[in-house]
Amino acid sequence: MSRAAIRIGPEDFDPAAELAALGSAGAVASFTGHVRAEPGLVALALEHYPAMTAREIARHAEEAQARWPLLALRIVHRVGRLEPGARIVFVGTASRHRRAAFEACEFLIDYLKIRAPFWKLEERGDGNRWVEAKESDDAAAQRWGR
Amino acid sequence: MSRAAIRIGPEDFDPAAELAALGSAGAVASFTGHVRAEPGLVALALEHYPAMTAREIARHAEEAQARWPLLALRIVHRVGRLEPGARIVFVGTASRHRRAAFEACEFLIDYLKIRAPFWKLEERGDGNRWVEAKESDDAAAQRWGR
Amino acid sequence: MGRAVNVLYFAWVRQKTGTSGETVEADAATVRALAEHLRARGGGYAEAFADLARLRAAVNQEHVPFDAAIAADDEIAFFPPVTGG
Amino acid sequence: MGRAVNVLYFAWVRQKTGTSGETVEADAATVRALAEHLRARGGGYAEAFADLARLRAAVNQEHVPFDAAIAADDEIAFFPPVTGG
Repeated sequence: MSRAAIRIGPEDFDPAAELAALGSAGAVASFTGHVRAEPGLVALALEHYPAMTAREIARHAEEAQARWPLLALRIVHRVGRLEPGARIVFVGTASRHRRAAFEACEFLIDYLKIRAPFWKLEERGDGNRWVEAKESDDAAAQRWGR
Repeated sequence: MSRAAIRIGPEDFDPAAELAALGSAGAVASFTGHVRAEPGLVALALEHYPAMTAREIARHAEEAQARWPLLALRIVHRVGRLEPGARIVFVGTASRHRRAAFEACEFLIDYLKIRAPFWKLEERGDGNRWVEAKESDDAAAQRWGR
Repeated sequence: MGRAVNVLYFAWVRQKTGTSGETVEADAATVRALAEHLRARGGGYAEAFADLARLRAAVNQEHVPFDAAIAADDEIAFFPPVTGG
Repeated sequence: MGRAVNVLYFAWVRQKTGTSGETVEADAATVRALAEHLRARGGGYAEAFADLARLRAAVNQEHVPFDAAIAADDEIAFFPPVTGG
């Protein structure tokens, strides 16, 4: 079993430190997500179901380790109020082979961005609005045969 | 046209600085490659055809920008003598959408790892040996419809 | 006699019920029955549970259909479809 | 009169010819004819160009087949199949 590190919380993170912690064994793929700037968007407030995110993310990390020959993986996801441009998520994977690193990284970020128990409240100049689930996300999730 | 930065040379690079230069507009995918440790491998000496790598990499960067809606891309590739564990290549892409960032990143690293005019000399305890081209790489390159 | 379960609410469901969680004693054998019990309280609860098609549920941190059975001490969560991070 | 072209060698081709590049005057209209001209020099050149199936060529930084035409002042490179970075 490879090394896996998972952190969910309001704290910001340092992508450089995350990358460095993935080692230098061959192929390191990473994804860093930021809150997108959109007209009128003041901030995004992320709420989650902590016991469920912890459990589900750990399970998806295990699944990634079972499906791909990973040497390390790191997941960081922020919650709370985040302004446009703020880092929100990091997924990093290390493998001896680049395809495995990329696929595992995409699998994990697809899960986090689509199925993980997070809810987003958009804070706008004219009020707040809960973001609704998108149809298009289902297609992305189905890519992984779940 | 999005911002593209390309550097080919013997100098090491800082993945953190590369990541930071990709901005914070949404989705940042990256790949960092290291020289893999293998039994008996002392170092890898990378030789390239500078005028051709410059031209081909620039052309592939333009193709990536034409195929995917990128906001920025950065390519760094080292040449010269590199020991196991050393960073050898970085590809980073930024887009508003994660799928575009991932696909462009994989497209570029596949090109660099398979078709770019680099040659590798393995320095081993028992002598030096030029690495031969691999069949399996062709399948990966064909993924991109070239 | 009812059974005591731990109920959690997220996102706009939490906003409508006015609480993030509570212990509920209810004679409910399924998630749906529990939701109907909560709706019958009226007020914000009636609003939160007005249309179950807009809600999702989990029992002990696993997504379940509304027909899922519940037992004493279960942790039952109601929330809108997740939007991901 | 021959035409002067700039010839580059990479990897083990460079090791066998003993030089990374040179200007060559040769009455060669194609890459193949140039390769045969170089092979005829004997020594390391004969070794480098012994089996053209093991070599690849580029004219002015573009991959070409050995039948490609060459013109004066072209940059012609000979190398093993690329192995990538």
